[in-house]
Amino acid sequence: MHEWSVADAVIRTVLNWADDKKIKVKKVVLGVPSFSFLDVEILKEAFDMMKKDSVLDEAELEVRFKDPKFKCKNCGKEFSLNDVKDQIDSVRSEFGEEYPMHFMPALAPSFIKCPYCGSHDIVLESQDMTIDEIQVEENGTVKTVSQG
Amino acid sequence: MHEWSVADAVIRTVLNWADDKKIKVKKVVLGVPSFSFLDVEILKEAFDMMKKDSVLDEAELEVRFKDPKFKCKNCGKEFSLNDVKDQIDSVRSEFGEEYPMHFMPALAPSFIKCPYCGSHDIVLESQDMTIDEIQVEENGTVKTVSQG
Amino acid sequence: MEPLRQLAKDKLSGKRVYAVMSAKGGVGKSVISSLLALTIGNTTLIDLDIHTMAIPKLFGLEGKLHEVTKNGIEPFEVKTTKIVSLSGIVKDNYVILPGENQSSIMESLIAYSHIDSNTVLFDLSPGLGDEILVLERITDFTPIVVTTPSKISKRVVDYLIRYLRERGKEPKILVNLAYMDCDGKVVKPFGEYEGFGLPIDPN
Amino acid sequence: MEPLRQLAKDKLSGKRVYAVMSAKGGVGKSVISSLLALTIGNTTLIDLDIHTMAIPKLFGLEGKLHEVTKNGIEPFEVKTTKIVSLSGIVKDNYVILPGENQSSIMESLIAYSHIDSNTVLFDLSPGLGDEILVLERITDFTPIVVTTPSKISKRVVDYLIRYLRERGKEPKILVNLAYMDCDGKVVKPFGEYEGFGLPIDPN
Ligand SMILES: Nc1ncnc2c1ncn2[C@@H]1O[C@H](COP(=O)(O)OP(=O)(O)O)[C@@H](O)[C@H]1O
Ligand SMILES: Nc1ncnc2c1ncn2[C@@H]1O[C@H](COP(=O)(O)OP(=O)(O)O)[C@@H](O)[C@H]1O
Ligand SMILES: [Mg+2]
Ligand SMILES: [Mg+2]
Ligand SMILES: [Mg+2]
Ligand SMILES: [Mg+2]
Ligand code: NI
Ligand code: NI
Ligand SMILES: [Zn+2]
Ligand SMILES: [Zn+2]
Repeated sequence: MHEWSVADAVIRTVLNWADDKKIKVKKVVLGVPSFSFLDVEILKEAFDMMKKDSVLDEAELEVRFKDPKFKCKNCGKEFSLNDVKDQIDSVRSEFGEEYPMHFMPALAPSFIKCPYCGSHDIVLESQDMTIDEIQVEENGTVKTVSQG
Repeated sequence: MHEWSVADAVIRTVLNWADDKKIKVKKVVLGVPSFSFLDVEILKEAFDMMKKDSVLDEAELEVRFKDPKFKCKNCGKEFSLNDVKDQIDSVRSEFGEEYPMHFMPALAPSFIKCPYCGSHDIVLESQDMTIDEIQVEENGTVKTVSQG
Repeated sequence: MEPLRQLAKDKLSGKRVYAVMSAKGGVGKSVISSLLALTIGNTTLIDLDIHTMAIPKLFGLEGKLHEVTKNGIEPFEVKTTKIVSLSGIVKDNYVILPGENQSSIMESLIAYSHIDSNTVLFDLSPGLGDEILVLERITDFTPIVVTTPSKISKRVVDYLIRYLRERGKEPKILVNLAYMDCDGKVVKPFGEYEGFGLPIDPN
Repeated sequence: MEPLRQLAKDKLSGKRVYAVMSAKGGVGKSVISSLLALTIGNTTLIDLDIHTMAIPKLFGLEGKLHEVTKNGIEPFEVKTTKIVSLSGIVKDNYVILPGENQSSIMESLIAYSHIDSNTVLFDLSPGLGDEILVLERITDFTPIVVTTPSKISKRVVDYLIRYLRERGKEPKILVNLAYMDCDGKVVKPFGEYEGFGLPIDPN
């Protein structure tokens, strides 16, 4: 159900950015860390419900999953999501759908240990949810605005 | 005088990296944030004194200054070192040579305010001291090892 | 363009926001923020101390997980006080994190909470870091600064007071653990103070 | 390849290292680390609480700047205790920082200090964050965990104890603010405890 909050955040952010520009938003591309396991169908459903009567009225939401790279600051080794799959599965099993990293991917260091030295001193690339792209129609032309 | 500690750090790090490799180090390139105002002459003098009788015996130290980019997390604006020059000069004036950011560039947010909104909520790119390059001679050939 | 920041801002927009703060630990911030929330009534109390997570412990809510609805994280309700804490997300796990992850978690906790009271009260962790910087970039809050009478606490808390004044905020200051009743005799184990002080009260 | 990390590691190599810790603030870590340093003797006491910087305040060294020599940051000397604190770098300025800057400052303080005693004692900030993670990647330390008898403190400190045990470290636990002498009567304002407890002592 957290997906509703994510849709809300996306819409509010794009509305705030659109402000009083004379545009129609055609597409929003959202980047999410794959291990948040957001349910894309619920997310799109929520987005479609909440976007009504706004500059996002005709907008499509595209969700792109990002696999993070992990680096251990204790031993220096790098690893991928696949190397900690068992650990993540274990946490999901304990908590169910609304598991901690579903809400807050940045909590990963508290729940994941380095597969080499066991430390929690882990840095992730791409742990944040990002709006990576907005496509707008302005004066009959569709153009892409990239974001970080 | 802090430059002696910096030279010590560089030498120990390269020695640790060299370990028991059969090499001769010819050059070490050190990146430092420009606003740390390290004295390059003292730094080189200390390096030359402390490198003796090691694989760094013949090594040269090159120092490259990095101008950081600043970004305010409060208002979102970006700015350069030049935009906060007066603030930095004021701190140097208060403390003298061994001013806080000489030791710890990462202290900058405590002493610098965003020129647009006055917030201390500032992120810096390139605030760390880095060994950017090592040139080694191995089996009569000189090659460059790049670091992060 | 930051979705969580935007959502957090919107959630707090138009609310009366207070932050119970100190640069010093163990002065009674969590106890006082809990008492204030209960006293004010119809308040959402958000526990921003992401390592200590004391608020649910004070209310006997340990081990409980927050329910999540379309409206977000549903607070625990105690009388007219609505409580949100990271412990309702992580259960009884410890939260150990590098510094760079702190602000995202604080922003997320605010952004995703279901806030439908007109008053919001934050219980902050000690220190002068992201807890203050995050709050400042999201909302205009009224600071309530807690200290004890000890010289150490006063000097440390002075850092925060100076910072707040520089940012144009005049804090309300509370002195806690001010004195104790030793069989009718007033004892001040942590030092002298001026103004109104809250007693050391085992109850 | 991290120069500061390497230098910090080398500075602590072969030393007997203790860390006075707690996940909870205001339990007496700074007071106890100061007393321990004075008691042990010939000890370097490094104040890793970069926001509070309480140690110089406890020793009457406020406002003093560290001298810097070819050997690095020269500690303040009190009897046979050598004290290093960020306040000796920033003077009476507050230190407000985003979380991502914390670890660099902690590593720098250790790396650049002139450490010539065989025993090093760290006074840590509250929380479960960089203070512990930084120390762990630099040195093998003996943890001394401080709590008060209160239920809140015990539960919060339990996070740290669990974490340390998971990392293969068995902490020594000290109970502070355990009781108070009220005209010959023992009063326990913060709760019951087991084992040895340090009193609330205004002296
Ligand atoms: N007025 C008081 N009387 C007695 N005990 C108190 C009082 N205020 C706080 N305490 C106790 O002191 C400790 C620290 O309080 P807490 O609210 O957790 O401080 P902080 O949030 O500032 O770290 C807790 O054990 C708490 O129960
Ligand atoms: N045993 C004690 N008796 C009386 N006061 C104490 C005692 N231990 C600590 N204090 C006081 O309690 C407060 C918190 O102590 P401090 O050492 O700063 O805790 P921490 O470092 O854990 O935050 C300080 O004001 C200190 O003077
Ligand atoms: Mg608290
Ligand atoms: Mg902090
Ligand atoms: Mg302390
Ligand atoms: Mg911390
Ligand atoms: Ni969900
Ligand atoms: Ni210098
Ligand atoms: Zn590792
Ligand atoms: Zn700004």
